[in-house]
Amino acid sequence: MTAVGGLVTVLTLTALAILLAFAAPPRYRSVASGGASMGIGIAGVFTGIAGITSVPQAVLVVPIAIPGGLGIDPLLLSPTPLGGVFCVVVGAVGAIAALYGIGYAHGPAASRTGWSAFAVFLLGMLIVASAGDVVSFLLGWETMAIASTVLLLADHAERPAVRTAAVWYAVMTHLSFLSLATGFALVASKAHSTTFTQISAAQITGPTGIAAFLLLLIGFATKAGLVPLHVWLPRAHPEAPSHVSAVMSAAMVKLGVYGIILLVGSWLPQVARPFAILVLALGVLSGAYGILQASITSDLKRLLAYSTTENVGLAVTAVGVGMLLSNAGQDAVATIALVAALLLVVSHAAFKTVLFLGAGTILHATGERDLDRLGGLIRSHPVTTWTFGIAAMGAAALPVTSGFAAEWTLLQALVHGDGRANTTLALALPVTLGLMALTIGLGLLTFVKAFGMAFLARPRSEAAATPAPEFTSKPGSAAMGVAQAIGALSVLALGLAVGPLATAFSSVLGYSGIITSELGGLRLVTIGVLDPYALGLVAVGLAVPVALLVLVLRRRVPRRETDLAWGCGGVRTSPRMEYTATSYAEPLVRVFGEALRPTRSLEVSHHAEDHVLEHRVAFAQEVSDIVEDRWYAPAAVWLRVAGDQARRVQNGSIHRYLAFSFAALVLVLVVVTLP
Amino acid sequence: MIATLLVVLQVVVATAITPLLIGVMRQVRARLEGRIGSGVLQPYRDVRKLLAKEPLRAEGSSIILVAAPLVLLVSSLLVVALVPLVTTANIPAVPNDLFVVVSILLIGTVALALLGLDAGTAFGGMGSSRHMMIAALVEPTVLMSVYALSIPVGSSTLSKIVVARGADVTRVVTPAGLLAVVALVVVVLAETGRLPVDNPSTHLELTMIHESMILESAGRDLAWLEVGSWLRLTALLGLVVNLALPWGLADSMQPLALLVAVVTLGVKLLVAGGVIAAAEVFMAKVRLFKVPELLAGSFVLAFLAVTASYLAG
Amino acid sequence: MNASLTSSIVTTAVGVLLLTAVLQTWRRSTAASVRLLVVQGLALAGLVAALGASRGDAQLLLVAGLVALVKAGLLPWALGRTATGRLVERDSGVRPALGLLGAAVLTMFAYAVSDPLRGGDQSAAARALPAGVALVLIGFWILLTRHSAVSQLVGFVVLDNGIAMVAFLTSDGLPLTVELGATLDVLLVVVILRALTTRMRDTHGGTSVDDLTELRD
Amino acid sequence: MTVLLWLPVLVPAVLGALVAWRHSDAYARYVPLAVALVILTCGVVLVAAGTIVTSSVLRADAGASYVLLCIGAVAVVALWGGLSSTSLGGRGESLICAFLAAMSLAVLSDNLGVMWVAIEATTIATAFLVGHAGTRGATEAAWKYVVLGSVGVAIAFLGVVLVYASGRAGGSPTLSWVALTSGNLTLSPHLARAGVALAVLGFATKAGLAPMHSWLPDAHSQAPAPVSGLMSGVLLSVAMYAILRVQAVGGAHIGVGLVHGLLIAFGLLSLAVAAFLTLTQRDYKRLLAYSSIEHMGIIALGVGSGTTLGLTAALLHMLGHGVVKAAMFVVAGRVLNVTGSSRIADVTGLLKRRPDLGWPFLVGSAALLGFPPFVTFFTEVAILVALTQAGLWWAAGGAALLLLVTFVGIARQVLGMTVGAPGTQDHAGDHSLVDDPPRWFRTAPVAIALASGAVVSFLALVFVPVLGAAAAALGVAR
Repeated sequence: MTAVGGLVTVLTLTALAILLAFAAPPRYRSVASGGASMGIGIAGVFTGIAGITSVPQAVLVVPIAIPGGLGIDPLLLSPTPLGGVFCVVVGAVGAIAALYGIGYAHGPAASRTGWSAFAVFLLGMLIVASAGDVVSFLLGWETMAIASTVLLLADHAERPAVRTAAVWYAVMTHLSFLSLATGFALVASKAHSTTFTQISAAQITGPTGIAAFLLLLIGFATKAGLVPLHVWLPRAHPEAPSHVSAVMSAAMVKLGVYGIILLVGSWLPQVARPFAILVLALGVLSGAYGILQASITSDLKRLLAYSTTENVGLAVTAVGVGMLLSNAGQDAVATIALVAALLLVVSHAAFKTVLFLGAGTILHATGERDLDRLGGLIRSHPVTTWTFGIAAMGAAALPVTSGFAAEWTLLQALVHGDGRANTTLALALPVTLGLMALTIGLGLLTFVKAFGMAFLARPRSEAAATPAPEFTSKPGSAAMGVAQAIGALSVLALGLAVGPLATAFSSVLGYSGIITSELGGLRLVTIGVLDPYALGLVAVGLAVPVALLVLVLRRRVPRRETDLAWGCGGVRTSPRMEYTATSYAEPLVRVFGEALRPTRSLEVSHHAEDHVLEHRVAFAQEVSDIVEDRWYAPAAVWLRVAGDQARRVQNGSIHRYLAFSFAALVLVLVVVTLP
Repeated sequence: MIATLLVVLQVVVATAITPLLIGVMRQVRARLEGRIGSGVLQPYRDVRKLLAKEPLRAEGSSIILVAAPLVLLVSSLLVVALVPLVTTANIPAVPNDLFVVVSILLIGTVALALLGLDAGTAFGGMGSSRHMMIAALVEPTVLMSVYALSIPVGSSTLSKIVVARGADVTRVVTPAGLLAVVALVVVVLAETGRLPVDNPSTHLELTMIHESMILESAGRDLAWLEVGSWLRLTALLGLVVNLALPWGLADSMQPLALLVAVVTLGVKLLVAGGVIAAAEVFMAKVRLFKVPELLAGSFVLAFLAVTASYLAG
Repeated sequence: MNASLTSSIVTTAVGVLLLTAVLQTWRRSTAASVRLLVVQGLALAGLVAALGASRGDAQLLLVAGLVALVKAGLLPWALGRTATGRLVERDSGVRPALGLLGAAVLTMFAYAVSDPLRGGDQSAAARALPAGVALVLIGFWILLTRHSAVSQLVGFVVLDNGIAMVAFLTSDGLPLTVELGATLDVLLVVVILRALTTRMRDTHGGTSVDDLTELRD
Repeated sequence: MTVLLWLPVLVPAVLGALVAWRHSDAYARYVPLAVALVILTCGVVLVAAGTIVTSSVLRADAGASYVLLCIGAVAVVALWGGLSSTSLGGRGESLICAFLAAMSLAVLSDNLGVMWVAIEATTIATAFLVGHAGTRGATEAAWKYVVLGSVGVAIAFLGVVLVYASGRAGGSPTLSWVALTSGNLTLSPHLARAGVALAVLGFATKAGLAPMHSWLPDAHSQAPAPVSGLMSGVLLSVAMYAILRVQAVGGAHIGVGLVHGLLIAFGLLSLAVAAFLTLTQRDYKRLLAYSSIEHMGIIALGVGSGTTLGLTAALLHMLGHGVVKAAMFVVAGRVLNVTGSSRIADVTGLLKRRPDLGWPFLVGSAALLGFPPFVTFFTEVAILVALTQAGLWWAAGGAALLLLVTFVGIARQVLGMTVGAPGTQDHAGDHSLVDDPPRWFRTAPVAIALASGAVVSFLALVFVPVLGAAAAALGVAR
């Protein structure tokens, strides 16, 4: 399939999905329209592959009503190799999420609007990834923005929290769009064209370039959910239907990274050079802040949302490291960093899809997404447990998942950057590594907490104790499990296939210093080898004698069941005594109290008879997002005050109105008198 | 092939020597505290005893109760296989890259933490939480030390680092190298649950970290856990001593070299273990929320090591 | 008609126009304001007639008649007519002194800004141009400072007189069709506003525009 | 062809007079729609013909034809949509006809004076339409509308007078636009400069540009829905068209810097007013009115950029905004009928309660906020590009910032109205008229309007030549 054929298929299938959403009988709507959406995703994957492999690029031109030649060119869809990578990511995530949605979507998410918006959402993202010019890029950007807002509102629109989330999301998205539009306007007017090739060829520099760079960076960073522009993420992701959250987090957010890579690599490379530290700082801070917030929250989907900020932060860190190294002339290592960025993008897409889908299943089964009220799902939901577990390993960057391979590559790039001749590198690389290591460490804790609290131990609430079954008789119910399984397998597969993957990415970036090693692992020339297969073989080799020993012992000494756990003696502890997600994170809140600023309240009420004996102790602790509290809340207040003050302009007095006109008249008279 | 055999040998030797190391450490401590002690071979007897006892399974626990100890054990064995203890040779495709080693250690860490959560007891969760917090905070120091050690060599592959240090004495005694090794020592203490971070011999649940996670395990489950944890100590301690004194490792199948290597390793390990045990006698466990300060201190050492390598190198 | 006579008539008419406008900022009685409008309309008609006579332009004389009819007749009549037949109300605007001061400042401003517009033309008509602009500004000023609906209408008519004056002084008026259309439009606007005033009395119980503050943000 | 020039003016005038005479007739209600269709047809034919047609004072070049088409299109949407919800009692219908005639005349006249007369006539025709309800609010709105509008337009008249006077220097004063822009005339520069500036200021009042916008929210919120739609959708654009004509006169003699400077200033100020007054807006009809101010500000910025791209985009924006806004006012009118309140707080859960109103309202709002595939998206991007092309990067940045604030206001209010649980019960049901037209007939105009707002973006084959010609006709010859 050529890229153009793929795009046309995508468009056709989008129309089909909308048609089916409206035409199919409600019982089969999800199967029909969701199936078509899955088709969109698959077509997107093929488009992406075609984009990666085809030389020269295929081009699809869509004329618009504004005459060409004036500065706005017709729409141009032509997936570049890099865009192709993101097409594949979007398509694959979309297909898996659509498959899951067939079984999962219920209520408003399974409505005509829900499924139509889902298809349009995928279409918008694919347009962005295959856009060859500014206007189609923005077109796709806004399409996915509005479709995802609709999807966000699809579930529980009655709840004010959802509406608030939607407004936050819409406003931040629009901030992103407007800064992109303005930034693009600057470069497009300089380049006298809106096509990306012309913009790259124009080699824009100077103040215009700097302004455009910063605006575009803000736009992309907002969409990518980087600190301090991340505030929409922890609100929007939890409230959206889970298969939509998966797509938003695993695919849409990545397009921000795509934009940043294009920005620094292709559109404004000269301008970007001095801003490498800025990009790096954005990435590193997002990583650390995101995972810190994720580690202390007990809302599973909020946790996943903050973890998205973390992972995107890591990818942007990789881009920043690449920029710094390339500024220092260390191009080989720089490319490894960029390859790491793409690996991080792909691996995060894989595991975060599964995690959100798993969270969806949990929500579906128990109606809870608060880890403090979950537990014990390993018994009723084995498929979800294992797929979530594998994905959580990916998120925690444990071998041999995709997350591990990606972070390993980034770490290699970091330690192989030569800081001896370059003070910037000598300072930036260790700091980056330190914060990144903290990020990795906290990530581990976060996902141990998420997995342990949701699936292990005993249920912490009635809802968790009596979950809905994993599979029901609803049409397409098995789709949920299948989608999760496919996702989890891909987390492992991407980890194992890191060699070919990295080779492909390096050729996308026009570099040949990475080769696939003998067993299919990743060999970074002069740097190091990561061979997951070999590692696996050794592990298996070591596990075999252990396993034999276990088999022998199992026969000789049988296991005995007991109904008591240790609680300072064999006491039957109530689930209320279990550790919860909140208590799990409590030490961290203390250690990072300076950064998190928790609000605590402790109320002690004493017995009436005795002032020493305590009757009741109430302790409350809340950790909110300080970026939001410190920056956004005042801005919101300011806007409200400004709005109230502005009303005085229109206070009903005709004299005031006439005075405005009069003032304008006097001013104009003065102006025309001036020579 | 030779490399594979060497690695197999290394695993066998390390596994065999580990209980002895633990026994020596306990014995040194006992003697210094004025007790007779149970003898240096007691750990071997403990393991044998545990393997013969029937394992229990508490209500509410899951497959994790069985799987986690095995995962810990295998991950520890894997680490032992990768770290240069007896030999600097390694299986060609298998990277004994320090980042990989650290990640494999983390698998064991995670397995333990999940085990702590599995039964749903208050103590298990508490231990798991503390364990993961320390693991998370140790991570920066670990990677930073690796970074510091890798700079002079230009590689994060452990065997290369050890060989390079062995080949050139001046590399060992650089300020950067020393700082990095000291930082690594703190890391090892934290990772293996030694004083002053954790007290391996405590019987008070509220102060436990490592022990509280394995409260539900019995019989062979407990045996795997104990051996797995011990092996971690062997591997990490062995790594530190080999980085500090990078001599005597074998790189071929010559019997003499092998013998020397095994003996050297034994001596280095037992001496180091003895020193640690002796030091622990004079040390109290610090409060949990003082641990981050300790780790921050070691992080700063490692960080200084890195910048020193760059700016001095 | 010789040039000096034309010139003096023009000057006089302009003077009367300006004077009446200034007086209107002073007087608070609406009835008096309307009477001043009649004077103003007549002065404007006189100005047009003088210009027409000096140019021997019959069309302009016709226009003068039209102006007299509309500006001195119909408009004041429409303004002065009330439901009860006679208009008795006093406007509470800004203090007369302030109103006069404003008018004076605006007149000076008009002279300052109109000077370049003359472009070196020294004829009486051109020299009178600033007065026209001043009339426009004073009309606006009356709109701004008066609180009764009818007074505002007066201000609007003054403003319109000013524009007409500028038109006649600078270019002997516009083409007849446009002139007719414009006059008709102004007349209709005043009639409509008058009708709205009546409705306002029904709905708001008065004709003070201060009561019109319900539509606000 | 010349008949096409007279039809849009005379047909509404004659039919309007007939309706005024026989307003009890049952067919009177349909007359304005018929008139609108006539105008639309004439516009389409003139645009398709693509030639300059002249007859007496009337003249249609590509620009005039295009705006005539806009008038027709918007009028069809507004009047068709308004058929089912509002009865104007005969007199209203005849006034609407007069209104349409005046707008057609303003667009088609070659003479600046006639154009001015026609624009002033729109004020007269709509005065009673605004005050149609006869309530306190309607009276107040009508008063403010007429006073502020007339005063503004009077200033424009002063400008026209000065432009005419400036021609005396060359010996032959004229108001013919063709003559004024032909370049054969010599105008006195000072007078021309003052005249052009004042004319722009005056027409900007009618175009609803800040700071002369004050009448707009009152008038648009009090007028019956179809009238609001017409005023917001095209009347503002017709005034903008007048500014374009004046701009061309200025361009031929004194340069366009002054006009463009004024338009940029007015445009940014309009965006600011719209931005901050939508933030805490409590009335949804006023919300739509402020959105009109915002869009006129955008158009002013497009024209003020002085680039062909900006002008083209502004012209396209006129059509896109007009059609969508007309539909929005129609929907808002129906919402008012259903809920009995124009307060935003009183309208909740429209999507659940009345999906037939909630969806168009939501979709229309998206179009007004500039989301694709609606044409407003393309034009807003193009205008930003045009501004930076002209070196007005600060204006582009300011506009983007203000658009964001506007977005906050409108998005919050519209989401609050449409999504969520329906809070209160319906006020009194839909005040449908006795001879209730079929359902499709009611929903069709809004659907067609919103669909065309989207489809227009991609009709390159049709619109590229049309817009090119219109921009060439209305642009400043260089």
